[in-house]
Amino acid sequence: MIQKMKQTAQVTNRHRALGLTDQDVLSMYENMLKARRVDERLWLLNRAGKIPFVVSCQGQEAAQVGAAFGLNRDKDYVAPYYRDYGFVFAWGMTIREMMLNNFAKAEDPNSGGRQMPGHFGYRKLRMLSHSSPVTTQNPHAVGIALAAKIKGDDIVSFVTFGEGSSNQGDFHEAANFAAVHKLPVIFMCENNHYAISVSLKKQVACAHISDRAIGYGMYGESFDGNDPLAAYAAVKKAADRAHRGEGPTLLEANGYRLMPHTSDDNDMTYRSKEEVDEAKKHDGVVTFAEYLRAIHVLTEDVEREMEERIRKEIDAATNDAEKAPFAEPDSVLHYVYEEKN
Amino acid sequence: MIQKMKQTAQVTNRHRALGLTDQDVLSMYENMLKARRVDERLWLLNRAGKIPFVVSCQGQEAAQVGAAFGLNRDKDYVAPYYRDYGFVFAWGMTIREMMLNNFAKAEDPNSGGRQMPGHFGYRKLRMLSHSSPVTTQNPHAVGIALAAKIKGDDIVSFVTFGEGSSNQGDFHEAANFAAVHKLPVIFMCENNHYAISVSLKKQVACAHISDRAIGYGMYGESFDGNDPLAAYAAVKKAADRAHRGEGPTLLEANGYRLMPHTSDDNDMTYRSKEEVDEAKKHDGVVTFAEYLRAIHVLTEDVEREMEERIRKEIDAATNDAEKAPFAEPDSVLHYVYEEKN
Amino acid sequence: MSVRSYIEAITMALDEEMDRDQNVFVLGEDVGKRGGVFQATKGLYEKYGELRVMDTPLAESAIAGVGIGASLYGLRPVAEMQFSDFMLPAANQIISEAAKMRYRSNNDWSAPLTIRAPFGGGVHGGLYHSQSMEAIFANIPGLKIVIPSTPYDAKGLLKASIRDNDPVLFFEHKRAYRLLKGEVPETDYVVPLGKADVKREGTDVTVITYGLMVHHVLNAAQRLAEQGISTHVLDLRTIYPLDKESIISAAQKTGKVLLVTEDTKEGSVLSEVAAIIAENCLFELDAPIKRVAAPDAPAMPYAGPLEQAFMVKPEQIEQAIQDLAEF
Amino acid sequence: MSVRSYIEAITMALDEEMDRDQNVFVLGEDVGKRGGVFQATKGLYEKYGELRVMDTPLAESAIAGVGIGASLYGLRPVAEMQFSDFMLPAANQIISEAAKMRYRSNNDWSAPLTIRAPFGGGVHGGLYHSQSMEAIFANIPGLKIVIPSTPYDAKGLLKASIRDNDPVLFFEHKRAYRLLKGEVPETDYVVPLGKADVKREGTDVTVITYGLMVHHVLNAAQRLAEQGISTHVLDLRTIYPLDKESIISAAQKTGKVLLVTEDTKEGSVLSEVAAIIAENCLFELDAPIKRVAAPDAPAMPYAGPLEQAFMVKPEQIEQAIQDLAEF
Ligand SMILES: Cc1ncc(C[n+]2csc(CCOP(=O)(O)OP(=O)(O)O)c2C)c(N)n1
Ligand SMILES: Cc1ncc(C[n+]2csc(CCOP(=O)(O)OP(=O)(O)O)c2C)c(N)n1
Ligand SMILES: [Mg+2]
Ligand SMILES: [Mg+2]
Repeated sequence: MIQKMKQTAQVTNRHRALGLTDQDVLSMYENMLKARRVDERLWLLNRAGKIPFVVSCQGQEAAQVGAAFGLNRDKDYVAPYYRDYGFVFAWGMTIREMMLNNFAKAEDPNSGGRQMPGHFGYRKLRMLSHSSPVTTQNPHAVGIALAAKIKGDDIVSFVTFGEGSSNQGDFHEAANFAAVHKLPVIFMCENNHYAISVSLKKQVACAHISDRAIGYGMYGESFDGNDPLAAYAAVKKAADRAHRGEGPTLLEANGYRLMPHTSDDNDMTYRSKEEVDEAKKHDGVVTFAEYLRAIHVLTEDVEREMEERIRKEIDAATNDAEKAPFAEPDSVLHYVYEEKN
Repeated sequence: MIQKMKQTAQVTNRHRALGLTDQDVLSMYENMLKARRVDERLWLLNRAGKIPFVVSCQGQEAAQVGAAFGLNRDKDYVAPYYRDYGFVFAWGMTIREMMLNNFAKAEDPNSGGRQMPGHFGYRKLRMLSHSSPVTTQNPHAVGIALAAKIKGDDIVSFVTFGEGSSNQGDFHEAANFAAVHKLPVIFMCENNHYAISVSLKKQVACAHISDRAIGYGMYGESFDGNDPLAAYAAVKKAADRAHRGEGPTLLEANGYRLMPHTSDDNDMTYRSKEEVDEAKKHDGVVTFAEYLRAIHVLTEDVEREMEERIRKEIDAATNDAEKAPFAEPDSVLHYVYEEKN
Repeated sequence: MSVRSYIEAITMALDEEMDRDQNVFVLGEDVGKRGGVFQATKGLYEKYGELRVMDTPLAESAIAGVGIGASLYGLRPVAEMQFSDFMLPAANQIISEAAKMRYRSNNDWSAPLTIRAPFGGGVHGGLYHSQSMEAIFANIPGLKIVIPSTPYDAKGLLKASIRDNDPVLFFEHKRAYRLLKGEVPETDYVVPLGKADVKREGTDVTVITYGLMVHHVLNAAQRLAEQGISTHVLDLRTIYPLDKESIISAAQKTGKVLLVTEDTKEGSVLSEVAAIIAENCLFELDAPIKRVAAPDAPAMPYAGPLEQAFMVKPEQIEQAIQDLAEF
Repeated sequence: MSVRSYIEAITMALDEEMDRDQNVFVLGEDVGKRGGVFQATKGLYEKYGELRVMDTPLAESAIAGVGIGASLYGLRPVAEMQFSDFMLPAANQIISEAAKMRYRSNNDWSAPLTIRAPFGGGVHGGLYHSQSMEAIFANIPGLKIVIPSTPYDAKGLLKASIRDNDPVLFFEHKRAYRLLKGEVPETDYVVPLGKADVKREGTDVTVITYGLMVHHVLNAAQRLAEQGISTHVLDLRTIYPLDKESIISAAQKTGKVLLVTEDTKEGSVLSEVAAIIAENCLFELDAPIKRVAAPDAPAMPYAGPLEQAFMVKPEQIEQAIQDLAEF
């Protein structure tokens, strides 16, 4: 079920109690907006024939950004999946890097244009390399946590994946391994209610993906995926548990995929416009802005400047990325194995 | 935890309320005893150098036989795993067939001596062919149920596996598939607290394997694996649910592996004799006999005759199987593909 | 008879077999309402209903394993793997289970399951939507692996695969889906499994290949004919187990053999073809057995120029034939 | 220097590497208290503790995948697959993940993971405890596959594998574990990956092989020497990617080549060896490239006589060498 943010006539400050400053929540919002505006631009570029493919984050920015803020961005290891534009921005990737990724240029830090867009990976940021076969990243995240435990390092390993993907064997094996060894892993399922065309009820028969936690003997929780504060609180709590040695947590960000699966998809063949329109009412980017406006943190000026800043950055990045060179054709032969010299 | 059968000074009849006659429970016991006595003989044959390998059912007969009685033995499809000696006897395999299997002779109906002992499979009995990689049978059982649904046949598909094996991806994928499509499958985990040398707490962090049911949105239940009546009741209930269209059930038979993993194993390298001795006190073959004696269903005469009958059958079967020919060496080239003629 | 695309031929085959035999059903990711991400099952959901055109959870091992189970019950499942790259979670079910079912049960059980999977590159798919996966499976007795190169063969081979009483991996070239068009009879016909097909008769150089490469090779042969080079083209069609006789006689035909695959070179299906020739008709060769294949790197990158650099190009094939002719 | 069994050499290598580098650790099923079902990790649990000699849940994809993750963190995991037959649930992690990690991240990440797995037949293991699995993986760029044939090589190659900065599949012949004994230095040495090794010099016939078959071939060569037949024996040692140069020069050495594997024939690693020779030194051959291998059936049955019938037998090898010598 799509949850909606509770709205009362008199909006109260919800972030202070979570230990977040006004600056924090503005920064959260800016990352969400960045992801949204970049995503929108990518669709335009795709429709204009400038990039062959888009995979979209729209509808999931709130959970992604909230989650990033709940982690230690200087220490923790993360394995974001292909929709995590909001997450990787909040984690330190620049818009320019993102555009290089989408234009598949040599300078793309994720894969130098080797992988499809959204297949993140950035060692400098302790961000694992993502591949296309879904859920393979889950055991990797567990391995990071295990390695940290062996080395005695106090870090958290964070991984995301879709609800359809939670049906892969690797989800199960990774969750169980982490639980048995009480490893500091946070599994966050971004339940957007669709796996391409297949709706939630044809993927799982449980109410929430987080219901699976009990079967692993770990803690589980579902939160409103449209609310970055809920995401922040849930991830923060899970990270605290991990640091205290209480093991892994399985979270579900309950949300909705606002766009087609990718630019190759036509979602109107399997869901209705009404359904999508209804979901848009709960769009986290919109509702969080409303909250910030209601509590006077997002003033008209701040908002205009923010939009402006982002637009300029996207323009410049797009321009840069479009002009940037592809990797040399011969480079396809490189880095199959370590190259010693 | 190893559960024990509740024993009261005044033993009351527990099977009548389950709809089982005295004849039924005697037959249950006879199947349990058959499995136990055959197993014991196999170890002797192994130690005498007559058969290279034994995989043992000891400690699990009660759950196995009780489960078989809870199903429709004329219609249902079953996918028993390698320890299910009790199950397959109750399902209609003869001691002679079992001995042919253990001696790997041509007449072995399971595989003609191609597979290791305990790798059951018997089309005539609607018993699927079992392989060594654990838990691969779970999706097969789901496929049987799906096929029956497509064909409109009202049957139940029953599958067993160990608790260690419940950590394989195939367990997860099969359970989820069955739940989403509300298929008539009974998954029965025979939790014997060890996967070779690895104890339960290093395999899973949940209390019972059946706790995993909720994550699939299916019904789950754990029962005392030493009590055939508990097994019968749980499986019968699950079968009734399946017939009513209520979908799959995940059961845990909570028991203990009394012998080493196989004849190649030395369990004293990883568990203590005390632990095994303690478990033996709850041995279902012993405790069920006590129950039957206490309610005067298993009289001394009946018991002696039963033991005698089984011993004779085992003697004859062993003799037969030992003398029976192996398959022709050239036969290794056959049945890779369908052979038309 | 009408002109159909390769993917239309696939859909026709599915439709005809489902119509003909109630036991045939389709399962996979997005095969239902969506008609498949490539539209191979388009219209079937509407026609046969959701039980026989089943959207499964996102779990390939279950798709294969549940398919195997259903096949044991007597059905003829056609499982779709959305991309062949995503078959690997099902490798254990395919190799340990489907392939060994008949053998291990001493002919008691069999698994008449067909697994369809789009493979191959040239579609901006990047590393994980472009691979040729056949070599991984082309060493597993009990499996049959089929790769059609034309719409006609696609229909006939798929129908034969579905009717076969053993498991078949059926790889469809995703670039061929809409690129290749050809005559496809509306009638019920099958193309036999296990038989290679001479797609062009020639006398100077023999090219042995399969999949989309057949198309490139035939184009090259056409161009080379104008220069007086006569190319003999053998399309393997079933790439496991191989049709040894046809391979040997094709090699003997010209004494000069070029093998072409878009898969990476080392350990590809062509290695076995070379081995068969080297074992059986070595002295009838007038030139080394040459291979044209992708480089030994994991898979083709996404960026356009890198993808191009990685792929086997028609000119490479043409050049290799020419070199052999002149050898 | 002392005489050690093949499995003792494995244990020595693990022990030395764990001692030398705190980042090396072992994970797998029953590797801890039990010391492994074959006792390859015997004593390590006691010496290094349960965090570095970790009993994992029964889940091979997790063993490989968690191993990969740990390797990304900078550790050097040595994962044990209890039998190579049971690696298949991990096929996706091995092929899609480990093998492609460096390439897909454009050299940003790498996965220095070693996966050990006992393989091979002749131990009453039946279909699923006897297989040779290497051909499935011997076409995956990014992977290295190592198969030692002697205790000396086993130790040196395993140490080299653990120190290698890319993923290595390390197959150990389970029949060799206690059958083969040989001199193994107590000192720290490595045997380089990627290099085949001439195990016997000869002039009449070249045999190229690997694993336990090396032992059988050397015995055959010994016996044939008495009849005046001189056999050149090349042990591949790394079976992917192959050492092309050594293969070519070994083939050229005698002009008569026999390839031996205990794997089933079609699509085995030897196909590529044959293809390399047929592509590079065809005209230096005086005989067809012959192969001795197991029949193209799923795997060896359990029953003694069937197992015997399935396995490659020393006499077959001897006969094949003799035939080639007389060719
Ligand atoms: C193993 C595997 N199978 C199939 C695919 C093709 N595929 C890509 S995304 C996708 C749906 C994923 O759904 P979900 O997990 O819910 O994530 P979402 O895309 O909705 O965020 C599928 C089937 C894949 N990438 N990997
Ligand atoms: C995929 C796979 N991995 C490993 C093995 C080796 N193995 C055989 S039985 C076993 C333990 C099984 O434990 P459990 O599932 O608890 O069943 P039990 O034997 O205790 O009844 C293992 C690891 C196997 N058969 N298959
Ligand atoms: Mg989704
Ligand atoms: Mg167990």
